[in-house]
Amino acid sequence: MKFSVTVTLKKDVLDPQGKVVQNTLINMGMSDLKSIRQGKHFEIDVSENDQTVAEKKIDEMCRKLLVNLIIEDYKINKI
Amino acid sequence: MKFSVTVTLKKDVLDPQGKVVQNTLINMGMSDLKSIRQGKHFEIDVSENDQTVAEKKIDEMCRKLLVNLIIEDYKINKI
Amino acid sequence: MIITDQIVEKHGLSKEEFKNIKKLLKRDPNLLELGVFSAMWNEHCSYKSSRLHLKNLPTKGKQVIQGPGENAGVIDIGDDDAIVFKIESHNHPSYIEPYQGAATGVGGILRDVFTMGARPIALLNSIHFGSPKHSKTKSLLNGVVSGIGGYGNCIGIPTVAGETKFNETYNENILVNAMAVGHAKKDKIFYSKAKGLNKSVVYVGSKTGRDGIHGASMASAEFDENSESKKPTVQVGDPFTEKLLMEACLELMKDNSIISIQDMGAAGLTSSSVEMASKGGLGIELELDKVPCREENMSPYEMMLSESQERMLIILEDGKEQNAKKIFDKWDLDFVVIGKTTNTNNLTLKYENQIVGEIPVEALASKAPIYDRKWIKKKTKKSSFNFKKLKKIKIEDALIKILSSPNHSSKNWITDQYDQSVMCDTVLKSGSDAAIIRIHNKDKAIAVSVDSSANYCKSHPITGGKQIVCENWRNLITVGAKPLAITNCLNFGNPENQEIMGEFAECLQGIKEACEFLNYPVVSGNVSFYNGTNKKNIYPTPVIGGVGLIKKLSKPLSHHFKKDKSSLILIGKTFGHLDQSCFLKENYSINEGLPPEVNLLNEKNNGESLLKLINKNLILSSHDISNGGLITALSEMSISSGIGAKILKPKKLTNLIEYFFGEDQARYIVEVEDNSIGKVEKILKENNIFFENIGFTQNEFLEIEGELKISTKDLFKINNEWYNNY
Amino acid sequence: MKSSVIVFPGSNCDRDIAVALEKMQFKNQMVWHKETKLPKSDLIVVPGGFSYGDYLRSGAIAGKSLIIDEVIKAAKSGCLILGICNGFQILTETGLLKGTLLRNKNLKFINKDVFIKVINNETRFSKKYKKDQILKINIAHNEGNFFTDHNHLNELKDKNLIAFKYSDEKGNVSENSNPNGSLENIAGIYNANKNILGMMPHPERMVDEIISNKDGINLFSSLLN
Ligand SMILES: Nc1ncnc2c1ncn2[C@@H]1O[C@H](COP(=O)(O)OP(=O)(O)O)[C@@H](O)[C@H]1O
Ligand SMILES: [Mg+2]
Repeated sequence: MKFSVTVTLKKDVLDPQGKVVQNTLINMGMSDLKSIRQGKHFEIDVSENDQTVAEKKIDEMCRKLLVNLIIEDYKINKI
Repeated sequence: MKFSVTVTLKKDVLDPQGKVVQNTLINMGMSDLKSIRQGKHFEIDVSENDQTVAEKKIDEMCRKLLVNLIIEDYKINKI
Repeated sequence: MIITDQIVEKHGLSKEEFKNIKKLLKRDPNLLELGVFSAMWNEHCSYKSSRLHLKNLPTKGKQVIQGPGENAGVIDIGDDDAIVFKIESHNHPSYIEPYQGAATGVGGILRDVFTMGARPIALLNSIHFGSPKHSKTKSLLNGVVSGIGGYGNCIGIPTVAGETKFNETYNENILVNAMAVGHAKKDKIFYSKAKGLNKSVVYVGSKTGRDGIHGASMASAEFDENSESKKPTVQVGDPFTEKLLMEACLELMKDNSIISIQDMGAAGLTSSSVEMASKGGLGIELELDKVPCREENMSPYEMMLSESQERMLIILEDGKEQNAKKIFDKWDLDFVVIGKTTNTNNLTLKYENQIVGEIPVEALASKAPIYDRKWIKKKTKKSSFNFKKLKKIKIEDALIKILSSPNHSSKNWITDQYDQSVMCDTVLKSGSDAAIIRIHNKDKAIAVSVDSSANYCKSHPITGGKQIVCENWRNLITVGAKPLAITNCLNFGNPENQEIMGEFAECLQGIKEACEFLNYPVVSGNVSFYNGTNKKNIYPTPVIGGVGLIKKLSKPLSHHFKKDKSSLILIGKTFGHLDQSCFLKENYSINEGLPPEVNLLNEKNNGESLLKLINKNLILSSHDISNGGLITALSEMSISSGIGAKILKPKKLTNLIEYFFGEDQARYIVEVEDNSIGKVEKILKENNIFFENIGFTQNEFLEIEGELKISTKDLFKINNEWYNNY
Repeated sequence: MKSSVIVFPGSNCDRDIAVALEKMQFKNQMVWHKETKLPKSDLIVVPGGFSYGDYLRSGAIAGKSLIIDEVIKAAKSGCLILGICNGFQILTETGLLKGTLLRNKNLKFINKDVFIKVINNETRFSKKYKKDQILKINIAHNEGNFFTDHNHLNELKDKNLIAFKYSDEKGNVSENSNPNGSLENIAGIYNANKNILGMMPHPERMVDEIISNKDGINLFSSLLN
């Protein structure tokens, strides 16, 4: 069963990368750009057929390793 | 109008980061994990109301800066 | 809004302190003002518990240009060169979020140094973790090391030395101290003191966000179960912006635009503006609408208390704004005039054309509380075990135990993650007693080292305090530098506890005595109290960062053996002091008794005499003897060079364990070319130095006559495994 | 010989390379990334060190700066271009060199003196070295793991475009002597015309006996004549 996990910085946390990318895009002439924030994306495949159980496992991976809960939020989606 | 962009390494490109994460998770006891690949995620807000036009602009940002087309694939989604 | 007791408490202020605030204001503060008071009056900014003791430290000397009280200390290294340096703690944030906590710690200390007009040339760190067996230690170690590297590598300043220790006492409260060293021209030092009326107060650097609001008060509170909920106060570092800020500031400093400059560190805009005004005896008025903000709808309270990183406040000479703005534009940084100096002696905060806060500057600065906290003398305890009755152990087994232990294993796993060579002036990298950094374009250099000894300080704070200063001094001497001055980071537990306050007072007493005797003044420093959880306090851990001068640089002296068949001389007397030694700790888990005695007279005499020998080019390599004693020091000399040594048994009948593992102070091992030995002995005798000829170097094997024979390759392996297997 | 060093926001080995060039008697100029014209130069150096913080991908943002168009033009007209570390990453981002540099295999920043072997010693950059000469040279990077596709790899081999490979002290090229996971231990490559060299190791750090060794000197002296 495959899932995607999206990890984003919490709202008030500084995103130095996003900031630089945003400035660069605007300098390149993309003046319609209002904001851009950068995060992480994982594609995870687990050998588990029960979706609830699988999601629980993914959730555990997120909390234990993939996500820094202090500054990041995450979302899990089945794909 | 808001979009998300997911950037992933092409299949035949080695993903050292994903590999280390995978090994770590397996060492942590997540034995059901079949594979994990890591990519980037962007949340982009543009001041453009026509979705087709907006998507075109996002696509341009991807090709011109956000994505290294030699090694990466990308997907754009409206959010 | 009515200020309730609860709100006051949330701001970390006592009832007494709140009363005092009302008296100073002659009215009730509003919330913004309360926030400003809490930021300035907390332990971190006000030094309210430590100030009385810090006053006793020696801070003067011919070499001192600026002692404590500025962003960093400044010393004279001859010609028109000055060295600017300071150490600072970032303990609590690093425990909560190790990567960002450590990274922003490095960023903060760098700003302290380049604020004064110095280009940073070296970074050091002292990091202390809990037991390796503790569940959190591994990820904390990983996070802290990559955070330190992440920031220093990106900004391009070499991280060249440090210390890494493990001890259960830090299980719930790690220590992350970062030190930065910079080089400036003597007549181009910048200070924070404001001068002149109606001068522009300029905000430069990153935008202000909601990060770290109340970070400074967090650093002044003990951890408890609720610490997790304090998490959002963690800041994210942006080394790229800091690099731009550094270059822009150094560029602006080339002419005479700046009257005064101050980085926004703990308590951000509040402490920087108050500090400038208070030092200048002026008032300052800020229009908060103008503060560049990262988030929408930020309140004046949030702006004043935000601890967003990579920001500075500058007071400019009249008419220099335009030119200055050009420089900051070039570096893509915000540059906004947000206020002016006034003659009101008040901190005046305006927002949307109204005065939203007004506080006498002195109420925030000189009238902040000072406490003469009660303290009690340490009850020291002699050891209770009988050494003779301990299970016998072979020298080889004991040595292996020490060299493979987390605390004594090679730190290559760490230092390989730091760029040590960028700037191309690193003459001696980490791995030796001290690092050597050349002054750019000159043939002189400085040596730097950081040191601490928490076990010694715990068991006998006065001796411990003396010992760390001496060890630091020795570490500079062994690489051929004349020690000039120190900075110190005082990591202690809860100062409201009389025993802890006693540890503080007595450690400081020791530091003071040693610094005075060695003419090794303190020019900057930092105090971090409340290190501990729920009444469990860490061992007292003062950290000393020293800087020494090498006047004429040649090939660097290091502790690597240089060749075989040279003679080895042990300088200083060996008594075989084992209490508090790492021999007992690693082999028997015994941690008892008093640390070795520190004899300042011997320290000074031995050190200065060795320096004479080094300056006469009579020494091939040298190493101080510290933790682990003589045989550990010899092993380190072998491991780093691949050259062995043959050591004779001591002539007088002594216990070999005591002789080889004792931690007596003021000792060095030096390697001397055979044909210089006469000259060396003569000089040592002339100076009344006790010394022994203990053997000679040889190929491949470290050997004690009839007791031990082990190849340098094996030693290397033993010493390099732990981190890689952890 | 005239050289130009491009300076990006966040470059931090720009001074180091300038010092080395001047020591080797190049007439050097620093060129700010916002410039739209290059001074006349025989050699253009894109230096090491975290341009734009290495945010997004290392070298990606610098690859979009104004001056880069000029660098590309100069390269096409045969000017010598040297990209060191971050400079190598930037050159791959601009397409002047093919391939890319991924995260180090161990996911950690690596700073060490390593050994590299001179594979091609017949270029403007390397003719003062001997073939298969072993150099001890400093690396300092997070993303030095060279990767490219089959075709390019074959081209590199067929046309002798591999400049250096990581090796051990004796010149053995193996997994054990590969610090960062690079494909076939590749530490530096040329373009097809051999007027562009990209390399992860830092030759500018190896020109001063007191600091390190002089193994980098011959790269600069090769360029001089
Ligand atoms: N965190 C660190 N960062 C940089 N260098 C370190 C670190 N930890 C240890 N080192 C280096 O490892 C070597 C050994 O450290 P240590 O045993 O504390 O030395 P000493 O006993 O001479 O003070 C020193 O050169 C020191 O600079
Ligand atoms: Mg030492």
